[in-house]
Parts: sequence; structure tokens; C-alpha cells
Amino acid sequence: MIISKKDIPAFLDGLMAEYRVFAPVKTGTYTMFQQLKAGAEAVLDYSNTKIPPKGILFPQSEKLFTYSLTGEGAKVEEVIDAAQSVVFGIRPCDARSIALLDNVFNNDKYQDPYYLTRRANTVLVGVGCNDPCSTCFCASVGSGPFDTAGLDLLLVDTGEAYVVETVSEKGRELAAKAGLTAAGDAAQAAAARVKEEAAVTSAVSTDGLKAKLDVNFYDGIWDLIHEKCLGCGACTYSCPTCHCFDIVDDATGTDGCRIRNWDSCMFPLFTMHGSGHNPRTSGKERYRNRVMHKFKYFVDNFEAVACVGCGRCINNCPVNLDIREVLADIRGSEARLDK
Amino acid sequence: MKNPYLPLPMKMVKNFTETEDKLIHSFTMEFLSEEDEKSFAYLPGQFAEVCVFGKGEAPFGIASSPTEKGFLKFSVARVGVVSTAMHLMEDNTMIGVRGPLGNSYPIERLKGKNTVIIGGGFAFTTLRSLATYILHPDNRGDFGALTVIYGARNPGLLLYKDELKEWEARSDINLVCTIDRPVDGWDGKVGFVPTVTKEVAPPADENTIAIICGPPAMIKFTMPVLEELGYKPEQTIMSLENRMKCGIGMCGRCNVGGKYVCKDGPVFTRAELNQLPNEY
Amino acid sequence: MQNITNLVQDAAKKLLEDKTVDLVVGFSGGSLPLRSTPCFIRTPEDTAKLVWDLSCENNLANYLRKKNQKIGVVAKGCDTRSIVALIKENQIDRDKVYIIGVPCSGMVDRNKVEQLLEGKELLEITRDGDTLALKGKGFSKTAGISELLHNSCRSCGHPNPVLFDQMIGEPVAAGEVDTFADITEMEAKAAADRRAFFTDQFSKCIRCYACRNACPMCYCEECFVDCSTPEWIGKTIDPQDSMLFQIGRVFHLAGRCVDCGACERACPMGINLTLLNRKLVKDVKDLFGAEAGLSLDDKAVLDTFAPDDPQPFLVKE
Amino acid sequence: MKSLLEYAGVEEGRVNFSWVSAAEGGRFAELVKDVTEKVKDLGPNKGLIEKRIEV
Repeated sequence: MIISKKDIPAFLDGLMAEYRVFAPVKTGTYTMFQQLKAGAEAVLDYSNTKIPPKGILFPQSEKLFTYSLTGEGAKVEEVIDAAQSVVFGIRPCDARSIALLDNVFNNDKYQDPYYLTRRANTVLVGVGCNDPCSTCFCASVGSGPFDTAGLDLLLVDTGEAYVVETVSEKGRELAAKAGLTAAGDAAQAAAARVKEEAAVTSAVSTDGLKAKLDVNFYDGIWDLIHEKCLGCGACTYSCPTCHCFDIVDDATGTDGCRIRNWDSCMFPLFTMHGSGHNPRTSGKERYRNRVMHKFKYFVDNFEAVACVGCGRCINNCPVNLDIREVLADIRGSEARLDK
Repeated sequence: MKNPYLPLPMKMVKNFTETEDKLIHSFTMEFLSEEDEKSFAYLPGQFAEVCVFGKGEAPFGIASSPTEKGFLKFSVARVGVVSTAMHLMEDNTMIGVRGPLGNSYPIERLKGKNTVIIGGGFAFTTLRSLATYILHPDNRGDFGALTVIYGARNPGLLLYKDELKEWEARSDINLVCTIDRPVDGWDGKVGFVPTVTKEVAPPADENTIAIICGPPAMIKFTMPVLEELGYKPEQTIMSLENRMKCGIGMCGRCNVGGKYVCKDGPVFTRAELNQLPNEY
Repeated sequence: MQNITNLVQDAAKKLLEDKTVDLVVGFSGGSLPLRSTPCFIRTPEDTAKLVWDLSCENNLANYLRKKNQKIGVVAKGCDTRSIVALIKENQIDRDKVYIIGVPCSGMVDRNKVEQLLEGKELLEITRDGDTLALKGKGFSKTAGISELLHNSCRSCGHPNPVLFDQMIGEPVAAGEVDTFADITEMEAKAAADRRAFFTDQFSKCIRCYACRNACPMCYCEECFVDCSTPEWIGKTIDPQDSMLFQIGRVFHLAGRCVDCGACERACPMGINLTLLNRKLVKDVKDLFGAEAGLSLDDKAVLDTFAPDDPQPFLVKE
Repeated sequence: MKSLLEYAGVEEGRVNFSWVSAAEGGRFAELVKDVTEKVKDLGPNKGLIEKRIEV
């Protein structure tokens, strides 16, 4: 199928009659995913949004339930968002991150109804990257500029129009509803050519990385790697696969609600016990855990690296602690398992 | 889809000051209906998130045993927002409980075996649940000999004093309580848990399992003693504590290596822990 | 700049060879254009990594607190002011730091570059005198360096190190005395307009606390924003909470903030923190004539009391 | 504090400070009365930010 670029605003306006539509919108010097008020707001020739779109399915602050206390008991009402949504113009790396998050919110024992309900009711329409940034290393972590993991539809930019590839049944339905026309052979060929030409310039070798992480927990390299880290949450909040959260109450009188907020493993209080004991005492342990979680623990649990190579942590870090360099250093480190 | 974040409303019927220093209170909570109770089927070793509406929720090991019907019991030290609110709570207040969460002590594995329970301080809660479970007339025949070694700084800090007295009188449990320093009026053992364990714990054989729960210093010094007595890592069972929020393996903070204490634990064998980093 | 880089390297090399220090904290080339990065040098050979350029923007005073080693630090004017302030608060032992002072003519603001390039990606820079050539895929632009400097650098009144053991290069001419024109302009606006401005700024906040962590003066073991008993501030991304956090932080920095701008530079979301923080810097200067971190001898301004301290805040009776 | 809060958009007059000695009971009462009236006139607090977001 195919859709002309000039038809995109009208196409989005059409979708908005039935769905909440989220797309990248220009805000200041960067782009952010926002709910559209008009189809014309969407920009598709962006590099990466400042903050990933994971917040559409897993908001930074989210009400879990409200309650009110009565003399007899407590009335608890869950707040589940079941609206139909379309995320338009999501990059393949971000879509892949959502496929990875599915593992977390639907684990071997529990299901998270907030995330999973939104996930079931959301169609992800991706746009491939003809021109990846210098910080994009998606191709090194099992993804690529036209990866379809997690997507329902993929748009390939061929200049005047997008060639639309169907990835899932959900995507097929959406395309059929919107009445997209079939793409001719020439357009198909153009799309294939674009895919071939797009090159990811940045690479980080991950050969043997997992094997090294299996054995280097006690290596001295961890004392050095985190040294310049300030311990803020810029990397975790701009990471599409980070999923840690905190749960707090907000109440006035007998009524209140329980809220969950994104949290960061880089903060000291994240793991602090009530007794004051902290299993991850310093920045060293916290940074090690972050790297281990993404490149070892997640692999052990779900057979995939919890990094999609979007490069946001590289751009957003206030001290330029570059994960590509960290991984290269780790690959060169010694094995040390003794405590 | 069952929502694992929703608390079950319960009535806290008794707020009881457990220790002489008043830092630990035990709370008895009643289910509001039989259905609620049925939905909360648990085993010794599991924990639950107790929620004080308006303050938040915090995880505590369940101190009651599933053989005790109609209520749940928790023993809670006053450390944070939720536990402080609980300590100040009057009897018959509404409270929420979310669970049961986590795995349990390996009841099936313990059947037909001799069990040594070693506890220190106020980490005796889920151990009390296990001992009570084993001692119940319906279950006692399924298990072998039961030894319980329980230490505290002084007699006033022992939890469940009335019950300890009852246990002492029974012939189907060997209870050894110990305190750190001699005090007038105490005719039990005096000495730290590791030393006492060395004296009274049965040497390990194929048929014995040790379950240990207590403050880090006690664990650190008891482990070598158990090794000396011949307990293999597979025969030594521990219950971990880490800071938790969700209790269902999603919020990310309680991990020890790739395992989540809330979802994959809190009960691990020493052999399993040897494979993991020491972040607990 | 190349010249200064060499001098910094030589100085660091000598310090490590003499064993005057165990470690030198400086800057090395980063992984992105216009992005030098803090680095930790332990051997004389490694000093070749050190650089000095237009993007040494981090405040290295952050890495000196409560250390047991003797540390050499490459420090700009603002870094040395932070060091002075931290020595006065007993966070840094003067005998354990060796300050390699570098006069600073300002650091380039990547947000301004991004704005100039309209979001296109910068891949390469070359410097030619007072201008920078900015290159990317299929474009090239030049701009005067002075236009691209951080706001905090443009208003900087103390570009030369105020405390040092060794000075590299020639002192630069101090800019004009800071007139706080930006703050005066903001003060002149209607309350509703100011409120609207800050609401807009703080609705961008993601509560990552990069501002706090990048600030050398924000070193509390437990920050008031993290405290749960009592919970001073909500933890959601409500702009009201985010702003109250920043206002609280600004208060805690009253009379201590050296106006280095590290907080604003660290913000990944490009929030204008300067307009809030500098208000209090201005108030402290206007009311008490004091500026933080200039001398080891002054007492901290809010630690002193004089019967004739101005008190314009009192209720009119 | 007054200066910064008002700068950040809190209405003028909502934040008030004064020194009152423990011996000045009468003056304290007067002041509190004045300030209470002043704040009543301002009406409900619009806050630093007028509307809280829905989470």
C-alpha cells in the first residue's frame, strides 16, 4: 500500500475521529510524542524524539486506583484506560522497545492490566529511518532502521510518498479502514532501494559481551566506568526500555489515589532498606546494575538485550557517559567472579 | 485480567505491642468475607503488601499460618511511613492487603524430613508461620523432627512470648531460645545464635534441612557453623529482604542479579544464592 | 586552545610524575562534537588524553568532595568559585586539592547550536578565530562563538580562577560587571506572565534531577525532594511539584550559588533554570552586597547577622 | 523567600513576614488579623501554577 506525503494530515485527521492519535510534534528545538489536536502537527522527518514514546503505554505518572474510606470499609476503584489509540510515526527502535517491555509487564506470574490494556488497544504505525543519526547503533543490538519488531504497520519514505508494509493483523485492519491504495511495482522497488541504502554509521561490537558480563561482576573496571556519572536519571528516563517505577499515595481526608511514577535505578533511595542498609551503596553498584540489567539479566530472563540502540542516553547525558564506550571497555575487561 | 495492584480491604482488629522496646507491634487483620479469605490462599514464607490508605503500602512477611483461619498476622518494626502509620493505628481500622506474594518455604520438600529453624531478632515472623504450620495436628505427622533456635538481644525482645512458652512444653518440638547477655530471671541459654547453633543443631544428614532468617551479622556467622555441621548449600534455605514496591517483578528495585526477590523469592537456597551477586 | 591543551597536559604530567597528586580530574574529548567529557587521569602517559576547548562545560568541583586521595583539578573561574564555596563548607580539604586554574572565555551552548541548525544533527566543528564552522550531512554553517556561548558564560563576571596553585595561560579580560539584565527584565513583567513562563518551562521537567546532581553545592545525603517523612513535595511530573522542587533548591542555594550554570547545562530538556536561580543570586547581591565563592575568608552571607541587615520583606504596618 | 515566590508568580501579599517578640501579644494579634484579611481579599490560592495536571 502507499500513502502520499501530502495526504498524511488528512489521513491523521480521519484517524482522530476514532482514535487518540499520538505523533512526534515539534516543541522548541526537539520533538516529543504528543496527542495530536490536528493532523498537520505531526512531523515525520525527525531524528529521534527527546523522550521515548513508552510513556504512551506506561505514563511517567499514572493513577492506579482511587479510594474512599467509609465507616464500613474502603471503596476501591481501578482506573484503567481502555481508549483506542494510534501511535503514528514511531521509529523502529522505539517500537522494538515496546516489544521488549511486553516481557516485563506480562511476566511468568503476573500481568499488568494498565500497560497491557493500553497495549492491546494501541496500533503502532512506524516510519523507517532513511537517515539514522550518528548516535544510532540499532544495528548492533539486533535491530535496524527498518526493523518491524513490535510494529503493526511500517512506512518507508520514498520521497513523495510512504510505502506501507503490513506487519500485523491490527495493522491490516487499520490500513483497510483508512482505505489505503495498493503500491505499484515502481514504489515497491523504490522502498526496497531506500532500505538498502540506509546505513547505520555507528556500531558497537557486542560479540562476547554477554559472556564477559557473566564473569566480570567483581572486576575492577566497574570502579572506573561510573566515575564521571552524576547519578541523575537522565539516561533512565530517556531510555525506551527502562521500566522501573515507584508507587505512592496521594490523599486528602478520606479520599485519595495510588499513583505510580517512573523511578530510576541510579537514585540511592531506589534500593535503600527501611533499616538504612543499602544493597547498592554507591554509584559503582548502581551503574553496574544498570549495565548488567540491560545486557545480562534481561538476556538471561528474556533472551534479548534490553537496549534498542536509540542513542538517547548518549545525547541526554550531562557528562557524555557514552554507553558505546562503556560496552567497548567492558569487552576488554578481565573475568573476575570471586568476591 | 486480575489486577495485582488492588488491595483487599481488611479490618485490623488488634494492634499489639510485641516487644518491650515497643518498636515491634503485631497486627491481627480479619477478612471481611469468606470469599476474600478463599482468594488469599497462602503458604508459610510468603509476604503481602500492607496498605494504609493515604500513606502507601509496604511489604511484610506473613506471620500467621494458613492453618489459622479467619485472619492474617503481621509483626512490623517502626521504620518508615507505612509502619509508623500502622503503629499509631487504633484497633478496628480499615486497611488493605495485597497478596499473597512471592514463593514460600518448600513445604513439599520438607515433608518427611527433619527441619532446623534458625531465627534472630524480629526476622522470626515467617519462621513462626512455618513452625505453627508444621505443629498443626493435621500436618504434624507429615514432618520429621523440628528444632527451633531463636535468639534475641534480651528476653524482652523475643516475639510471640506466650507461644514460645507453649512450644517449650510440647514434646514434638525442640525449642532453644537464647539471649545475648545474661539477665536476672532468664533460665534459658545465653550466647549468640551461631554459638548456640553449634551446640544444639543436629548434624546434617540427607534427611535434614536448615532454614535461616535473621539480621545480616547473624547470617554471616551462622553459615560457617552450618557448613561445619555438614549442611550442603542445597540444604540451607534463606529468606531475603530487599526494598520492594510492586511485589510482582515489574518495578525493578529488588533484583539480586537477574532474580527478583519479590517474584522469584523471597525464599532461596544457599546454592541458588551462590550463583547470584551479593546485592542484598 | 591547542596551546592551552598542551599546557594543561604538561602541568598534569608533571604533577603525576612528581607524585604531587594521585589523580588529575580534567576534560578529554567526548564522543560527540562540542562535547568534552570529564576524565580521570592516573598515569603520566594518560595525560595525553586531556584537552581544553569550547565544550569543557561541566563543573569539575563535583568530583572533589570527600576524597581521600590528593587530586589535581583543571578548573575554570566558576569551578574555582565552587571549590572555594565547598572548602568553606568543609566538603573539600584545601590540602588535598591542587588547582590547575584555566582562565575561561566561555563555553558553547549546544542548545543554541541546535536551535541554529534547526534540529539538524551536528557532525563536525572547526574553529577559525572567533567563528565556528558547523557541519552536518549536506549543510555547513558558520556562527560567531560569542553568540553561541551559554547565557551564564555571557554574564560571567569572574572568568579567571579565584583560587589556584598554578595558572595556565593568560588571564582573560573580565566581562562587564553582571547587571542581571535578564532578571530585571523578568521582574518587570506582570505576575501572571511570569507564572505562565515558569509553568511552560517546568511542564518540560522529567524529574531526572540532573540539575541537582550536576550542582557542586547540592551535596545533601538525602535531598528534601526524596524525603518521605515528611513528604515535602509530590513525586509526579505535575509542573507545580517540579517547580516547587526547583524553588526549594534555589532557596537552599541562597548565598551559596556561584552562578556557574551547571544545572541548566545538565538539563536534558532545555529548561531555563537560570531565570529562577539567578533571581536569588541577584537578591543576595542587592541586599547584602555578597557573591558566593570569591574568597576563603568571608563568612557565608546567610551565616552572618548585622542589626542593620535590610529587611524589605516585612509586612508594612 | 517572599521575593522569590512572588517572582515565580505567587500573588503579591500572600507571603508575609514580620518580627514579633514574645512580649508583644497585642501586636501579634493585630498582625495576624491584618494578614488574614489581606489573604481573604486575595481569595483562593491560584497556586504557582493554576491547574494541576491529571495523572
